[in-house]
Amino acid sequence: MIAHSIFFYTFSIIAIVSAIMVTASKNTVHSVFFLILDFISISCLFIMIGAEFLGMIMLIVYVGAVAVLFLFVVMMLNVAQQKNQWFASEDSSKHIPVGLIISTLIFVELIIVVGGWKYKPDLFDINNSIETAKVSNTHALGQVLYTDYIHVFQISGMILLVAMIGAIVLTFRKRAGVKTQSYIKQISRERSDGVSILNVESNKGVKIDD
Amino acid sequence: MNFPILSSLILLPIVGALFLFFTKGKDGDNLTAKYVALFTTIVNFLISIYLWISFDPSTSAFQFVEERIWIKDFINYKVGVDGISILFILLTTFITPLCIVSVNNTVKNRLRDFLIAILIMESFMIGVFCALDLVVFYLFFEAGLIPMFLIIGIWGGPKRVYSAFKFFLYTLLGSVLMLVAIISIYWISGTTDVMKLYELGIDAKYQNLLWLAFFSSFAVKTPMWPVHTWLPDAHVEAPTAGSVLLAAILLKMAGYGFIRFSLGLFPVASEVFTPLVYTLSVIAIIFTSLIALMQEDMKKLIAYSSVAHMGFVTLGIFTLQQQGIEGSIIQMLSHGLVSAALFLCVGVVYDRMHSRLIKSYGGIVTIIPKYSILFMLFTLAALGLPGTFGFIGEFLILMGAFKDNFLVAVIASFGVILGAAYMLWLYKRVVFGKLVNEDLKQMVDLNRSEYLILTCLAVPTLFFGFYPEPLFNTIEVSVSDLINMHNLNIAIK
Amino acid sequence: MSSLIKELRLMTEIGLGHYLTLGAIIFSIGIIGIFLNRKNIIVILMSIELILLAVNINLVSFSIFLGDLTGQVFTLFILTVAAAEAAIGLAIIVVYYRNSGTIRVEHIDKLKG
Amino acid sequence: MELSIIFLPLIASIISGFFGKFIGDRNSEIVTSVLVSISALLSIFVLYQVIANQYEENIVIATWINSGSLNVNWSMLIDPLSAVMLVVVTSISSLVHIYSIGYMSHDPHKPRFMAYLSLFTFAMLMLVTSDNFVQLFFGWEGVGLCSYFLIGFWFKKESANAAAIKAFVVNRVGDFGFALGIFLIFYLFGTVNYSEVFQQIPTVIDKKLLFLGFEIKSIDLICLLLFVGAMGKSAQILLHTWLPDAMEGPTPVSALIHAATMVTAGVFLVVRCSPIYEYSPLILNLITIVGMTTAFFAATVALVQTDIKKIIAYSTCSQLGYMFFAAGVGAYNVAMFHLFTHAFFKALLFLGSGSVIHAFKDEQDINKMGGVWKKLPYTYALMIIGTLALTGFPFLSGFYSKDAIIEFAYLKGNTTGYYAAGIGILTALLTSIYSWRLIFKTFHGEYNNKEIKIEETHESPIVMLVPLFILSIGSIFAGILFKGLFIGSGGENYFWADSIMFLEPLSTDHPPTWFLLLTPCLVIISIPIAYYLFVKNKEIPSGIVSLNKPLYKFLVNKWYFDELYEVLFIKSSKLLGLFLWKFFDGTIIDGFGPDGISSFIKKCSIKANKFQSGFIYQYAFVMLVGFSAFLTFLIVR
Amino acid sequence: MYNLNLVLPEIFVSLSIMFLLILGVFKKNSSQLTFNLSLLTFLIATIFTINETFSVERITLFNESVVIDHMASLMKIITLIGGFLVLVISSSYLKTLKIFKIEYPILILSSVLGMMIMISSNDLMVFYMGLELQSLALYVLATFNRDQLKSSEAGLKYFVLSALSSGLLLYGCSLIYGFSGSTNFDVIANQLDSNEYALTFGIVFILVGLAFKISAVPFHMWAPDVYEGSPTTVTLFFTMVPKIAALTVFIRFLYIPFLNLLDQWQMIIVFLSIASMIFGAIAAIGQTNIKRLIAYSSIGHIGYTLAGLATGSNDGIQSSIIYISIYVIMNLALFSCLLMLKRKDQYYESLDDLSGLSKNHPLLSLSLLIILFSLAGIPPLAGFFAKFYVFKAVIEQSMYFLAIVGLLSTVIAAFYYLRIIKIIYFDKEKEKYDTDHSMWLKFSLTISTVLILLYFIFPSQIIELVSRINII
Repeated sequence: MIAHSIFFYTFSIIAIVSAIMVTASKNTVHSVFFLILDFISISCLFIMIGAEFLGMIMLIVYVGAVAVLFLFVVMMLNVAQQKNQWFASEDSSKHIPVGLIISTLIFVELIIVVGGWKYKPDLFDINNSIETAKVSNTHALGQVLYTDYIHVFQISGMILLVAMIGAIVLTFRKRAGVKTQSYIKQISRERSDGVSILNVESNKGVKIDD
Repeated sequence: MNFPILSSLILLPIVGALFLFFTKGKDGDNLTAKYVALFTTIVNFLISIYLWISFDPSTSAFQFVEERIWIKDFINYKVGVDGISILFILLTTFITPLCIVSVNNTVKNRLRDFLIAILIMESFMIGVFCALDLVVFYLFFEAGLIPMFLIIGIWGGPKRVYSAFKFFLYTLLGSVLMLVAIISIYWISGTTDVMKLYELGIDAKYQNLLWLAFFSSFAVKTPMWPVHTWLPDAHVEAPTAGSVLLAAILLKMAGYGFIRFSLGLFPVASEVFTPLVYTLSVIAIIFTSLIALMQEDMKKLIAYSSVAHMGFVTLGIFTLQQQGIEGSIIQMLSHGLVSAALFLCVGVVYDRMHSRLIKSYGGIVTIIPKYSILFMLFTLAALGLPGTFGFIGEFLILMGAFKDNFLVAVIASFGVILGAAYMLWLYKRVVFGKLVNEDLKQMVDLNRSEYLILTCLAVPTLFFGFYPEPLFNTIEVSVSDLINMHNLNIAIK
Repeated sequence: MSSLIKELRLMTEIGLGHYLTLGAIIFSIGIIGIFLNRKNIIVILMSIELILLAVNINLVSFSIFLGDLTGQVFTLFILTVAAAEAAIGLAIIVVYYRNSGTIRVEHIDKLKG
Repeated sequence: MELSIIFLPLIASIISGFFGKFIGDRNSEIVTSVLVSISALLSIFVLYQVIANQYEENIVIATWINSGSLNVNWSMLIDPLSAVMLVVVTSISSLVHIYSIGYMSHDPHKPRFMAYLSLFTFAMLMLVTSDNFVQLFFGWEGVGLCSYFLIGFWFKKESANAAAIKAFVVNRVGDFGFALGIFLIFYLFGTVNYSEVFQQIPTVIDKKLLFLGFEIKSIDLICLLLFVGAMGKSAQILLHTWLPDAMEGPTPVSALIHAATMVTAGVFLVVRCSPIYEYSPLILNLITIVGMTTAFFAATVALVQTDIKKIIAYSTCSQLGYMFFAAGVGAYNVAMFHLFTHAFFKALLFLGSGSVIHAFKDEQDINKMGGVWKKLPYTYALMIIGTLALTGFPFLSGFYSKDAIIEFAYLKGNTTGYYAAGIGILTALLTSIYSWRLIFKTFHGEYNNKEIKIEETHESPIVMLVPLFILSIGSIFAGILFKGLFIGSGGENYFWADSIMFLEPLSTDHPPTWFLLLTPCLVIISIPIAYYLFVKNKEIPSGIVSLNKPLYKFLVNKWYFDELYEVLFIKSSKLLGLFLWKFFDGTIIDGFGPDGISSFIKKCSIKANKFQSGFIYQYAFVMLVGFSAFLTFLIVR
Repeated sequence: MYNLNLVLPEIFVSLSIMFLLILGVFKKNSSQLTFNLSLLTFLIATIFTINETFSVERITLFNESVVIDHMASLMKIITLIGGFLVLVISSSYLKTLKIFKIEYPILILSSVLGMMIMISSNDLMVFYMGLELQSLALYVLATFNRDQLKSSEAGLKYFVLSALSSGLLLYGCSLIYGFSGSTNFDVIANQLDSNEYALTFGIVFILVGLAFKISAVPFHMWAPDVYEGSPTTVTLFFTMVPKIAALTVFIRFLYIPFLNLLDQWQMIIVFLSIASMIFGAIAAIGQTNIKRLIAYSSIGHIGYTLAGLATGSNDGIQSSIIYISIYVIMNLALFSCLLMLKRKDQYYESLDDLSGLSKNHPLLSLSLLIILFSLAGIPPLAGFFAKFYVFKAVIEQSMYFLAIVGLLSTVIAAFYYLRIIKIIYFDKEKEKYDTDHSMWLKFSLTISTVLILLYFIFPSQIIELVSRINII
């Protein structure tokens, strides 16, 4: 159990420090990296506590997709080097101390609340119990995900669909002047489109429009 | 009795308004519009005359009662009249046609819209006076703000926006508390039906707060001192017909409300707050009379005098004496006629000279003698000369007040002296004196319609001054029963 | 695994409280990151991710300590949504950047009053 | 028939007022004069009936106000008191109507004038024939109104308008008291009918009222309030200021309204209410004091005035004072008698002075007259008669009535009585002096007018002289003829019957002979003195004037009443009005009320909009502040 | 196993979304077709809802995580009709702005789908998923006019703040889950222990999220900016539809699991309500942009809706629902007017552009007059009755302070409504606007105005409809 404590403290300290660094580091790219570090350490904690599937998914989804997306956008918009100005502008720095007080307040209150948690046996639902399931975490999740939570699962599908539509409708644009090949156009081109026959009187020449 | 005569009184002007609205003629086609409006209102007047004739003055019960389910299990649309309200309905239907006749002199643009506004206004006003359900009453009471706001705002003078806003917001502010009170009454008594509430009564412990809430609304509308400041502004800026409606009828809603609701529903609280009303009324009478003395604008002067006259009304109502309350009703009717006439008189000269300042007139008696005579008559009625309508109300109010409280009556009587001073001074400065302003010589005397309107107002002013018996006949039983009921309620407590 | 839970319960050295505290800390950092940030809007997005992470910590640890799978299922869906949200959010940022040429937090104030 | 007395003038007024334009000036003059004259004849007939047959009647015409227990009727009460007043009013009125035909011949608004006069007559008749206080009040205000119209008849004159308003408003002050008196009567007795009120008087004698923190006997209060009304109408001191100013009106008006009839309404009221006053010795004393003070005050002021009409006006004021103190000492019948005689000679004087003014083409300053007695022989003679009657020259009408007043005051036997008698005699002397001053300055001495040549002054037309003549007959014989009837001792055929009540019969003693002779002697002696002072040796008055400059100024400025009132009431109320308007309404009520609130809300709105800064982090911050506030709220709770 | 016909509308809408997407992508220039088909989808979904669920008393599905009851049916119908109306009057606007794309109806449909899920949810998880579905669609819609800085800024702000609020909401969900052991509303209700801070905290966290959605003060900050920046039809959508769903969840969330904690959350709702009413009224006074003004006005109106919710009584809930329904109608009318302010392919949305409108467009001005007075709550218009019911419920619970503050704030609010009327009626006229509006626009304006105007004739019907909702 000491190992458990050691792991917990190590990962949580890494998580907290990197969380602070996410907001505090001067370079946005660094922030993204710290975010990744954060996710990794938390997923380690998840795995350690027994939620292996979620820990892995977290690594895949967050580190593999989300964080990379962040990194991509940061690079693309070229905003990495913007300076971090904690106390730069005078007029807006007024609420920083207040802000710190308030977040401390929220934090303290959360701790008070969280400290009040106690195990209540009656909360323990036999049917959903991990103990009786006798299966791995992943299996257990899989069993409920497509049965009890099928409707939620479908909704999440819709959410992803909407996210996709949204991302496309916002960022996709047809560029003018980009030369692309259109075989339909090529095939369906008729003679009359390209050639026209004019009667030219002699010595008059011909005036070509356009 | 089966014919819904009150509802038709309420609806007829709206029908007329709709007719006007949907038959938008050409722009020049104003005359037809006016005739339509006039026809509607005159028919309404005739109906109300019929109502008065078939009214039975020997009972204080509500008559011509109509009841319809409106919001299920909650509010019923209920209207009816008793001796108190019927006269106000008559006043409304009498004044409105006169307003309509008067408009062609005052309203230049968008006459049709103006007529529509006035017609809608009329139907709301009639609704106020015959509503027998608190919510229905509130509905009509508040709805009247809309057309009046537009009348002041669209057709008003240079400061019309300020005045219209002040009018609207002031009165709205006053009446929201009344809404709270009405809903509270519903939860306390389980109904908002006035007739049922009269029977049930309201628990004495709630009465004070409820009374105050109603008071806040009526005090603004009356207007009582110190919430009177919207009135001069509104009057000054409103077009003549608007001022007439405002002074003649709108202010009376509050007086009517005091009698019907404050006295009728909250007898105990009325007793408690009588000193407050007395104080405010007396202050209103004296202060505004003094202020009126110093006015330079004719309409403002008359507006301030209205405040003073309404001070008498509130004073009279809360004397809780037969004379006081009857006097208040009579005073409201007479003020309805007289102030309307005075505003029309100001309107007449304003139309010609486009100035309301007293100092721009003087010495017009030889130029427009007919006008001067009629103006004089109304001035005298306004200052309460015996033999005019104005006297009876004031006299009875003071008599009632004297029975109840010497001091108040004595101080209020000072208002009568001041009233004479400011009205006569006004008249002198406008009509008499040397003709200084040369432009005044171009003035023409009353034209036919003006003459007609002012005569129509003058006749009842004089007639009821000498022979108010028909009015007393109508209100007597209702008022005495009201007082009896009141005293009974007090006795029980 | 059940023995692990029982042991955890017995030891109470590293209990649910620890995990919840960790969640609370990360949550608070996320909040601070949102309104103390002067850098660019992407960092705010990352702070939001931190908040979601804190929620996930809470849910997973509750789930484990209650022995109830719902929390983990919930976490799973939150992950999905977070990914979708990040995608849309970044898309919006890109659009905004195209229009204004900046994503500095302090410059985003065309709409106000 | 009785009703036609009242309504003929009204009809006349309506015809002349509304149809004057159609029937022409001349016709409207004729119509009004004829109708009012008929009314006068009828009222003389009624008076005869009353004298001969003790005719009394109370005719109810219609209901007027019927509110709860308050029942007021339009009605006509004929009893000796009202019969006498009827005669006075209608006869003087008809004479003035006739006189006006001549006097107003150059005026463009003749029908209007005649209409006002007739209307006034109507209102005055309503006043005197009322059987209740409210109708009395109607007439009371009605005559005030007509007075207002007639004073302001020449509406182009600024001063006339001001005087008219002043008259009305000052009268309103009196009416204010009167009205309160009526309220109190109604409050105590539950009715406003004379007969019913008078019957109940004994029941409330001891009733006391708490008024403004003082405990007052209710009877005293009623009397006081009614007397305030009477003071206003009859121009007693404190409320007298309107009467001299009222001389801005045409002279016939002054004769009718401000000498013979309307101003005596106050006396009439006190006499009419004798059943009440009899129970209030306190107020009777007050009336005596006010009356004699007025008499004295007005006489002193009249001494130094230069406007012919104002002198007579102050004289009227003074004579009204006499009437009041007659009533105050309880001799109501004497007061009525003086009222009766005074109506004749004062009307005569006014109309005579009108004739003079007419001759001088509207000049009223006696310093600009003089020496025209030959040019205006009739006027001169008639004026002399009037003056003699006024001053109480033996055996003319004034002699009987005035001396009777002084006698009764003396006979009253208490301090007030003696004091009043003393002042009465002194005032009689002063009256004589100023009256003769008027005559001498106007008709004797040198001709002083520089604008009009003496040749241009002319005697008035016959239509003006006839009324004067009739009045002079009245002035001479009214006293001697009616003395027995009016102030004769009681007996079975006592004329006044129930209309005047005496708690204890008037003493029938006679004062000592020296006392009886004192007044006439003073009056007679004063004639040569006045002649000497104002015709022969004019330096003496001016010498006296220069010696007593402050006193003179005090008198010329009418004891500074006008100035005092100007500062005390008019200016202060205007200032107060301005203050209340601009500062109170404008700055305080509107400033803290609607305008203040709306500008406050507008400021808030600007703040709120600034608060919406557009920065995302601030938005988030606000959300979190709200959120943490909720959390803290729940924790702390 | 499941009564799937009860969720037929949702299933139908999801399938339609996919079908329309495919159709739109593969068929060129099919914007109009997609558009019309989406309208049809709305109608059919409405019919399904009425047919399948309207008579259902209360049935739960999917392990009790979805509930079908009267409230759900009614609110779904309102939402669907709202979506339909928004869509129907959008087309000409979108065409004018040249953003008439197939994605627009699809996104609207998706967001409505999300709302329907929210409305039916009986489980925190389902609720969250529905919320996110509608939010994601709304983010995109707000940014829909993507080449405009304002629109993209609106989207950005909405996104960031909304994400923050859903973060808070989720944290609340986690707390509630942790301390009650379930995410199901009914289960939570049974597990309730009022002494536990964590649950009340959870309520606060979730309330923050919901208050954000309905833009109640102090979580309203996004609303003015987003309303101003988004395309007008999207703003209309924002003011109308999401609020209905959020309100339903509000009701369900507060009254099913947490009714026993009434005294804990009541004060918060009262505060939200009062702050919204006052702030909405005051801040709107200084506005010059109509859309921004509407944003503040909608904040104020939400305050009144919350006042009904704060009562903790069935009457209160019903009054809130009536309020929001009438508010939706008024908003529709108002925006229809706003969409008529078009001149030469440009839309005008500043208050000054209304100046003197009554001279050239009397009918439009009259409708605006009626709408604005109704919004101000002046009788006898529908807006008055909305307020009347709310205050009736509030006073029933003797919450006089709330009632009086609320009514006083209506006076303040009346000021800025009057100001608009003043501009329309009292000021100098400007150039004429186009009058060739689409039939649908005219139709929706007429219908909604007439409803507002004549509501007072038949006030009982809507009450009867709503009185079937008995949550407590």
